[in-house]
Amino acid sequence: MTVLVDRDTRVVVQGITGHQGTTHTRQMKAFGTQVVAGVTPGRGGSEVEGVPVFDSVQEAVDRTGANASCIFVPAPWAKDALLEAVDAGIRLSTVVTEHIPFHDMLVMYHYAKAKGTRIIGPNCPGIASPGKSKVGIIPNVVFRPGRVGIISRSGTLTYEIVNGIKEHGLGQSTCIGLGGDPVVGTSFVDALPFFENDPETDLVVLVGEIGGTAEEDAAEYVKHHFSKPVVAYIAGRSAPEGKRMGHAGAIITRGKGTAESKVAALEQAGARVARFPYDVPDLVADALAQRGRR
Amino acid sequence: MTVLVDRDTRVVVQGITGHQGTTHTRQMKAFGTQVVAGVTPGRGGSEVEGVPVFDSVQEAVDRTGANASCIFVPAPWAKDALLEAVDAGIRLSTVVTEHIPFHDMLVMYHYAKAKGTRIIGPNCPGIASPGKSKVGIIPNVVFRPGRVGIISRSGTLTYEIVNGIKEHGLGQSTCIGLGGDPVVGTSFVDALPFFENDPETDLVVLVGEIGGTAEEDAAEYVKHHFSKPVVAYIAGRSAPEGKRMGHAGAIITRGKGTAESKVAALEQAGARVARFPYDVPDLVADALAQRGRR
Amino acid sequence: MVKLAEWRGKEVFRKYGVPLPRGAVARSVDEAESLVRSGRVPLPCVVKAQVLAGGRGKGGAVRFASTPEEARSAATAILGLDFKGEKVRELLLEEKLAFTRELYVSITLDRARRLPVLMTSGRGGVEIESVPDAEIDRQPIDPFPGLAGYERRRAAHALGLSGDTARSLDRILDALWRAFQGEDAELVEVNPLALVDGGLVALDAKVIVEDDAAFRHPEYADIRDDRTPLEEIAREKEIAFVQLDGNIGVIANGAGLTMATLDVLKEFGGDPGVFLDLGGTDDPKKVTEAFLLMAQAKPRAVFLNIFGGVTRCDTVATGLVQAMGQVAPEDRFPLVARIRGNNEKEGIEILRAAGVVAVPSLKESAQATVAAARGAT
Amino acid sequence: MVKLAEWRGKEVFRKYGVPLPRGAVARSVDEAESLVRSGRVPLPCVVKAQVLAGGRGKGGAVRFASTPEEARSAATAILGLDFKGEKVRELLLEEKLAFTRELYVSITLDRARRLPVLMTSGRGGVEIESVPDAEIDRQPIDPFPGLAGYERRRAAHALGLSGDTARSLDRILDALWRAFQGEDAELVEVNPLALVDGGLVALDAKVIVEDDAAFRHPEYADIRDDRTPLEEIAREKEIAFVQLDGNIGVIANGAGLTMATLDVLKEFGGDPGVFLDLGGTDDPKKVTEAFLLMAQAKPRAVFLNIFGGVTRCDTVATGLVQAMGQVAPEDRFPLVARIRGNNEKEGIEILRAAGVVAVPSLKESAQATVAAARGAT
Repeated sequence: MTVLVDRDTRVVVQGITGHQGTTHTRQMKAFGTQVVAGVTPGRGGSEVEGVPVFDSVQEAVDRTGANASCIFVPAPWAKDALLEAVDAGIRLSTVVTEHIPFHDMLVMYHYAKAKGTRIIGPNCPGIASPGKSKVGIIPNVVFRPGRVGIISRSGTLTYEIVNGIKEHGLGQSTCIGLGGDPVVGTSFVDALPFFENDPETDLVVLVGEIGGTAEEDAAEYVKHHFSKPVVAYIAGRSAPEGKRMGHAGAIITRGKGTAESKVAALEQAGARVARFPYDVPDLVADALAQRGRR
Repeated sequence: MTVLVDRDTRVVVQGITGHQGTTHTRQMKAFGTQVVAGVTPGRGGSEVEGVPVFDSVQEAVDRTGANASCIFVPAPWAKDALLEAVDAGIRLSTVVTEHIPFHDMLVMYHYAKAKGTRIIGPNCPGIASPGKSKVGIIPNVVFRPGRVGIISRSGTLTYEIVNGIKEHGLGQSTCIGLGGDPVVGTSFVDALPFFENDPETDLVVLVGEIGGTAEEDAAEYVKHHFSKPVVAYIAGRSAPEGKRMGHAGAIITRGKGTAESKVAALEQAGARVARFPYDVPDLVADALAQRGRR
Repeated sequence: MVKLAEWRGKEVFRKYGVPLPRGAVARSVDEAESLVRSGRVPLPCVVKAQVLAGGRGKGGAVRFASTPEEARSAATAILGLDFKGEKVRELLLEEKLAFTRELYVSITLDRARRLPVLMTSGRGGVEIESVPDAEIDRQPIDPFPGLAGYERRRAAHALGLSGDTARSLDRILDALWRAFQGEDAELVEVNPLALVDGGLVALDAKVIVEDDAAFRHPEYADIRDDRTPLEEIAREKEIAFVQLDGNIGVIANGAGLTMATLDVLKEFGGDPGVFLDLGGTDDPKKVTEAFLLMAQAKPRAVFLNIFGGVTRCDTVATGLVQAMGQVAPEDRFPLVARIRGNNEKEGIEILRAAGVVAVPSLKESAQATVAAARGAT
Repeated sequence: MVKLAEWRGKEVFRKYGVPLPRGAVARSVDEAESLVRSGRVPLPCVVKAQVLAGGRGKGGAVRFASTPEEARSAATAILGLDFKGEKVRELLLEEKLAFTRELYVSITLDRARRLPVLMTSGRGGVEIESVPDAEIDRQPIDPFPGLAGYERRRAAHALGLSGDTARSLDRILDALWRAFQGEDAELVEVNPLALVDGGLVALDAKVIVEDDAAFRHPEYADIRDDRTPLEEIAREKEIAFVQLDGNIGVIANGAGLTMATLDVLKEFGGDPGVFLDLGGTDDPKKVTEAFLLMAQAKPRAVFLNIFGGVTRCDTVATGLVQAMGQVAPEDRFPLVARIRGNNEKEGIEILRAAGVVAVPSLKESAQATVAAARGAT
């Protein structure tokens, strides 16, 4: 395993019989992911996209050796779905579901952490490593195997940037979409060490946005513990205070969480910060060229 | 450290200004324990038995480097006292307090476990290692340094047996009183590995009683994982079903938890089971002699 | 361990939302009849003695009635009955429901795992002890985050329930979990949980709440448990006191030592009648109280077994001699004492001076006690 | 993010046991006067506008009264006031209490630690943002086991409270913690928590509950937040829609992409007026709804920025063209589209055929939008 997923990742899709669950099961399979099981209580015994459906995650694990899950279960039941995954011994769970109350997520996060399950998300596109595996919903078309790592709080903006990297003739090692909620299972600081230790990653792109201090914390980490070049982009420079900009976590509260603060911290930590999303690929190429020259 | 405590154990007494707290602070000091601090909220700045008193455990830890605590706080506040110790980074906490609701103890146990704090008790005499340290209330007079380990669910009965070992001319390495409650922080099975790995222990005495399956579980552990001789005594052969025999945990419920079952399991695991408490020292001496001959 | 009577257990169930048959409590025959006549309890109904012992059905403490007259005669037959040593003072009258299945559901403590455990079985309506282990589904419950939805679904699945019935079980299990925590319960048990036309209904309720959590539950302070009157007094005085079938009283300090003392007595032919654990106390008032309580149990002989660790044996002996003086002459009993530990010689001398047989050996003193109990016959 | 008005926040406080001044809500001048005359609100009293914006005191939205006549005239002055864009429709009248200290207490989320955090300060009565960090005590709260007693004691100690006042704070903090969890709150804040003769009293209440937990709280469904009317409609339709100060509407899919699009527009001199995130939807009905909502905001130009990952650009384009046809002629606006991803060429052709400026470059299309907005002036 390089960054969290590899060819041995065996995915169970929780909520596989819903529209999203079914669509992305197909997409994950097309990506090359081993989707080994689906779970929808009461639908055990059926099949979706050629994948066997079980009534419980435990059953799915026992019968198929699933070790990762992708959760599409609606918000009111998402906490329960995650607890079920944790108790069944799932090691990595991507929670795609949005609008999960953060009080639920606090329970999910601390329970999963205590039991050793890593959560990506919620309200996130998940993780993908081209040529290996995808647990989530990032479009297959934006990928091509390469050596650029991406960690992002955003969804479509990530696709846009990852796609830009591809169109620039480069490729990606692993891309993680952390999700746009105030409480996420995996933060920039949690994800960076995986890329630091990943021999297949030469450089990391951080895509941040307003709200919270995750980017400032990442800058602090980069400054002291990260040896690879970092390119960053922060969305929301024009956002006003006190308005949630689409993501539950994207809000400037009481003067905290502005784009300026994040950009300044990252630049101070030595990251190249793009002014526009379409500038990211050039900065990546430059940084890689410079690194190559050293 | 041999078994949980040693000369570097630095004890903070929680509830030091109460009668029990003060008495046993004096006794612990007389044993040779480094009692470095006491805590009673609102009484910070005073002194008890020459020990400085603080308002909070965190303060006691910061100022004195305490790493173990002994809790005498009354039952309604005992849970809080333990949480405070855990959050202040205390690694070992003996909870002497009795009558703590088991619902509280469930929270205490799982919280402490998650944070890496070991609880002995509640409703227990604690731990003592003669010549090293004592965190609890086992009378000093029963001890003399030696190579017999004792693990017991009982209080006074333990003193009696430990004293018998002394009067027989033998000595003790470490004695742990687990406590008589249904939910204990440290069980026989938790304690046995410490003695297995302790180079200063040649033999272990288990003192059990009716209720639960802790002795049966210990027997299972001894059978498969314990290489030293074991002598055991089980109290409560004459106890009827459905009556709590003094300890909250000492009750035969629905035919489960009888002395017969425990004696049989221990004998089957190769332990020498004493019929009377006063027979224990002879069995210990025999077992040690036999071991010496091998 | 405070066992709630069925009707009181059902009050708890109602509070947390467990479905129940319509019913009410009666404390007299007239009240029973009028509950039925007024329609508060629909007919046909069941009339149940509110006692704590099991086996009410076989024991004639549960009867059925189709008319107000029958309800009256059922109440007449049951009220005042001596059921396994307990006098019937209360009745629960409930509508009699037709059911197609009887399930078993409970939450209790799994001591070994240190976790609450949910137990379910399709074999309800009989004592759970008689159900083979393979037919009981057990799920440990992590108190954080509590009984999860998927665990409730699993229980429904194990019971072969689906659709509305599964959803009904889901709500019942959630309610029982909240009751288990909210009431500081040792046990919440529904046996049987019956499948009736409208869904699942708790036909019986067994709730045991924890003594040690009494400080959070003043509402249970008035409950008389299945303790003897002396045990009840001991409980109020916070003395660990258990009445047994024999005639020798045992006073010791520490539960383990007290139990071991009973065992030794029995081994030498004695018949222990009272277990009294002084605990860690050396407060002379407490010792006196305990001693007088023991006297009320009218033992033929009393065996005092003290190990003085931190406390001094002479102090304890002095307290005991004072207590002995307060026992009424007609209630006096032979006392054999075995005292070990701090200042044991001084303690033994004090006791001997007061006419007490005092020896340091547990074996000899046990034998002396058994002899004293026989001599007193 | 549902902000509760002060009186409603205080209802929450009352439910959990936070001490409050005696008071009541009035929706008319007569009602205000009669509350005082009837003694339900003791004199002297304070009359407060129930608006969500801060700075009421300085803004004349809080007045004092010592007689019923003064209460009436205070109510007359405040009711109907336009306070920072919000019309005053409700008043809270409360007894005026003399206090010796003003404290600050709140519980909110610490995103970085992923834990709730208790914040306390001895500098209450002013906006907490203006208090130096060193004068604020912060304690993270582990949701399991919850706010511990020793943490509450620590808070009292940090505030220099002792005795009865410390115990009063202890109960208030416990109540606030239960409110934070029980109401799915983002923030519970008491500022000031005043030290009066009888103890501590919450003079103000700020409670923000979480939108996403609405499924557990039907009781908050009727609350109108400080959203604009269009934002309110968008919320009901579950569309992420934010009104800003400018005149260019932005429709994009995904919050990050939408924000980035605003940023790019601004960079090229544009002035974004609406943020509309289509999200992951490709449901034509949803797209139409969103489009018509945008039309109601009367933008001078709209920039559509779509990245088609899983969804196909031609499908989205077809949906958009249909939606355009439903906008009333007087509400029409110049539309610039930038479409990338699956089937982008087909999508661009469909849009161009409908008269939309469609380019694949974000830069060029942003510039075109800014020009269109200027042209439309």
